[in-house]
Amino acid sequence: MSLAFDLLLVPALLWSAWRCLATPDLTRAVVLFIVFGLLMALAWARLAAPDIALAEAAIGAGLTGALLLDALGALRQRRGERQEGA
Amino acid sequence: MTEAWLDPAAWLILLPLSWASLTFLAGPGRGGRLAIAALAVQCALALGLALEVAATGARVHAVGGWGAPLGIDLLADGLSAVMLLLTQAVALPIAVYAQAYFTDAHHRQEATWFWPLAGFLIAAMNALFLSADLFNLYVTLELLGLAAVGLVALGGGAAQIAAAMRYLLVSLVASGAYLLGVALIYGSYGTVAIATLGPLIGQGPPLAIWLAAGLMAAGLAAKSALFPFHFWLPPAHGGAPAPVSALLSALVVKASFYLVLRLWLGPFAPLAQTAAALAGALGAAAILWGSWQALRTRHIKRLVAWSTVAQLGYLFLVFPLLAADGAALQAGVMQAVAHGLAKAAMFAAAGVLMLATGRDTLEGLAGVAGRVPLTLFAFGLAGVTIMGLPPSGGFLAKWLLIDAALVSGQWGWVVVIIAGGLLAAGYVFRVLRQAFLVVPGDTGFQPVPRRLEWMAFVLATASVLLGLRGVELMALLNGPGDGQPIS
Amino acid sequence: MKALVTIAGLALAAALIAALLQLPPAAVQLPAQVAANMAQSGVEHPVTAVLLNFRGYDTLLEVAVLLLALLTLLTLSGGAAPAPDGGADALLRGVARLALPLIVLTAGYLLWAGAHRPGGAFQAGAVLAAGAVLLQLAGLLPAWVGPQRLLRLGLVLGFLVFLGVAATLLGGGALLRYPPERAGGLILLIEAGLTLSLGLILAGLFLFVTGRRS
Amino acid sequence: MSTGLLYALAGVLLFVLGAAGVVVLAHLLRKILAFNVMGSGAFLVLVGLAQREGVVDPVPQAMVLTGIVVAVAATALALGLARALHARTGRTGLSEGARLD
Repeated sequence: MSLAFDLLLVPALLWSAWRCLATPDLTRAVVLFIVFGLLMALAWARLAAPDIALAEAAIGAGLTGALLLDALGALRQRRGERQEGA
Repeated sequence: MTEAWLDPAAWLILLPLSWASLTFLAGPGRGGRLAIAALAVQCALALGLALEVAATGARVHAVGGWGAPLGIDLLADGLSAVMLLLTQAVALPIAVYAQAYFTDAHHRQEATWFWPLAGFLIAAMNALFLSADLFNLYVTLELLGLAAVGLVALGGGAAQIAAAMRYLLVSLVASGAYLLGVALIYGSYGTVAIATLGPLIGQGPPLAIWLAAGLMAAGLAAKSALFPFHFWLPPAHGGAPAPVSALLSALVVKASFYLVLRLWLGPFAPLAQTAAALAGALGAAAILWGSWQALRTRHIKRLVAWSTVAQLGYLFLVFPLLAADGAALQAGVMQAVAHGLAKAAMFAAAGVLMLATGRDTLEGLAGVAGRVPLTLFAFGLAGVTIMGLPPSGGFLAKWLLIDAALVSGQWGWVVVIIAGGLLAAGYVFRVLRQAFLVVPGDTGFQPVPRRLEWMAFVLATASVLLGLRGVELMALLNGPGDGQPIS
Repeated sequence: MKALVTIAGLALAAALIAALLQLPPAAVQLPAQVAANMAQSGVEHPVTAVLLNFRGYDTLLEVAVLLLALLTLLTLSGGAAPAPDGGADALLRGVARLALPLIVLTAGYLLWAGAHRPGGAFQAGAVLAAGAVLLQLAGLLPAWVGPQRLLRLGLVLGFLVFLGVAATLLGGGALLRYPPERAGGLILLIEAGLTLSLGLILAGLFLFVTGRRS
Repeated sequence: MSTGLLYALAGVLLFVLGAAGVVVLAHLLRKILAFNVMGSGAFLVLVGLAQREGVVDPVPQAMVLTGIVVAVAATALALGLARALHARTGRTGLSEGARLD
């Protein structure tokens, strides 16, 4: 049973990572990255590492995901709408 | 043996961490005086540690009292003591320089968080030189890398941000490779303590260890800007504010070289011979390519930065010579120290020249010698070390390298070393010749704080005088009694 | 270039997989050593014992890494601060007011739980950070207008407490060498400081990325 | 094959994929994503390989916790730099600036 779960999770991890890097759409890439982070949290649970699973979900997927989504918005803005730097 | 609470090794880590956070607390642009005072204490601590190591040999500080492999050990031996001395000896004059530099109106806005960033940078290097645990070394590498990137970005211009970004990406991939190596080592042996690993690897390493060594060496070489991984260095070191360039070029790239050397001589010694020729060949390529680029560039600081690429090449020439002759280690360490002092002096001088002329190109230097003669003298003295002329520390280093190459019959390296010295003479004289041009009329040079000139001069003088006191420094590498340099 | 990277990557992956499949068992068994020393560590959860006692020095440097990232972000935003969002929605404000006690309670629980089971300062700090971000978005956090002295103190307090404990224990023979009978209390003290500071730093990483909401 | 070893092998593939991504991809945001995939791969190797005999090892687990925090710090810094670069030049990649001198 648990082996079957692993044999589903590992391909899902690899697939989400691959799609995250290969997809032409940036928004999709970031969403896939968050999915990847959540799958990683599951992998940590399977490796009997609940501390890492918690941290991965909160920091890896959560905080990093929020940072990425926010950056995505900023990088989409046209130059000039923001102040010019020195 | 001193009391534990006076252990200089522990304080060399605690002190910079403390002043880094206190200068942050003090606010943007503040805390320079605290940093300088603390660095003066650190100089004394490093000297004290070196004297202790010279007298009683390597010493271990078991953090947490557990001892390796459960806990993390700090190890202070001759090699760490020399690197710690170099770090504090460069950092103190550069801090004095930085305080004057960032008070100047042109650079005040760059000063914001210079002091806490510099504090973490120095703490990271001290921690790195003392750590005897591969994973702890990973954390110090990340601390060092992020501090260096932050300092490069300090200027805030587009070119500096781009250089910082490129530097960060290289640094992160390099630490990633290092970390995978650590993971393979932990998986293979169940420990990351260097002292415990040595004998285990000696019993015939599995394939995973070969891969780990390769990944770690490649990552560290990229962080040391070894050819062909040097591409990030000239924009990063050439574009940062002058005191930052000095710290990065003189010290930061040496930290990862130190770690290669430490691993090469220590746990990975059984594997080392296979890659020695490759390391030497890349070092030779770096010497020739870096010098050539320094001869071509139009910008003063780019020239000094390309010179760093070339001079780092000499460090990697050590590896093919190590097996044949123990003096190669001394040559490498002497080169690291001499280049550290001289390069800090050169960047300090370049900063003065740019302040005085208001330009960053070589053409702009015409006639500047009459206005900042002390700085030109300092640049020339540092150049003596870079070229490897007697009696400088650079001469001693290159002489020892040539000697080691001759003893082992490896003639090819001798040609490269001499060619590198001639090319170095070429780019140093490019700067001096331009500066001594006689220019009629008002050139509109800006006045420069005297303290900046003096610090460049102090560092340059130290790099030359080092040649006279080199024997003591090298004796430290051999330890008190035994001839075994590492632990 | 792409083809070269692909070939090199495949070769590296193949070599690594071959290496992993033929690896003999490890010579050193740290789990046994961790278990043998748990009684002296001051906590009951092995991961917390490694993180704050056996390898507490790593954690000390790791907090410095976080501070450093924040410092550089502050440099990039030119010391200028994110301006508070003037027209925060009343609903958001209400939700934030209601959620705040819950968030603090959760963080406190995670902090306390870390001694016995999964949890601890980093997870608690992440929860606090989420709370701080929420408050900022609701316009309830005037202190974020700039990294003023008090805020800076909050950011470094956890690190300074950690450093202070490390230095004080130097008198006992080594950095961070906790006397077993006081280890539990000292670790809780460090974790409490870290929870506060990590919450602020993690929130800062989010809010200070080049002038959010400007 | 044990659970640990299975995830370690997955970690190897993620690491190589991520490392190649950082080198090949042009957009800075993608490079940052790839760096995170690479880091996750190294973490999986660290814990998975250490636990390949089925014994839970808290030491690499604590190391990975440290590593995750370092990774998020690096990610925040990289995103800050990417945004600053974009705000100043409008660029989202480094390639246009690849000139060395």
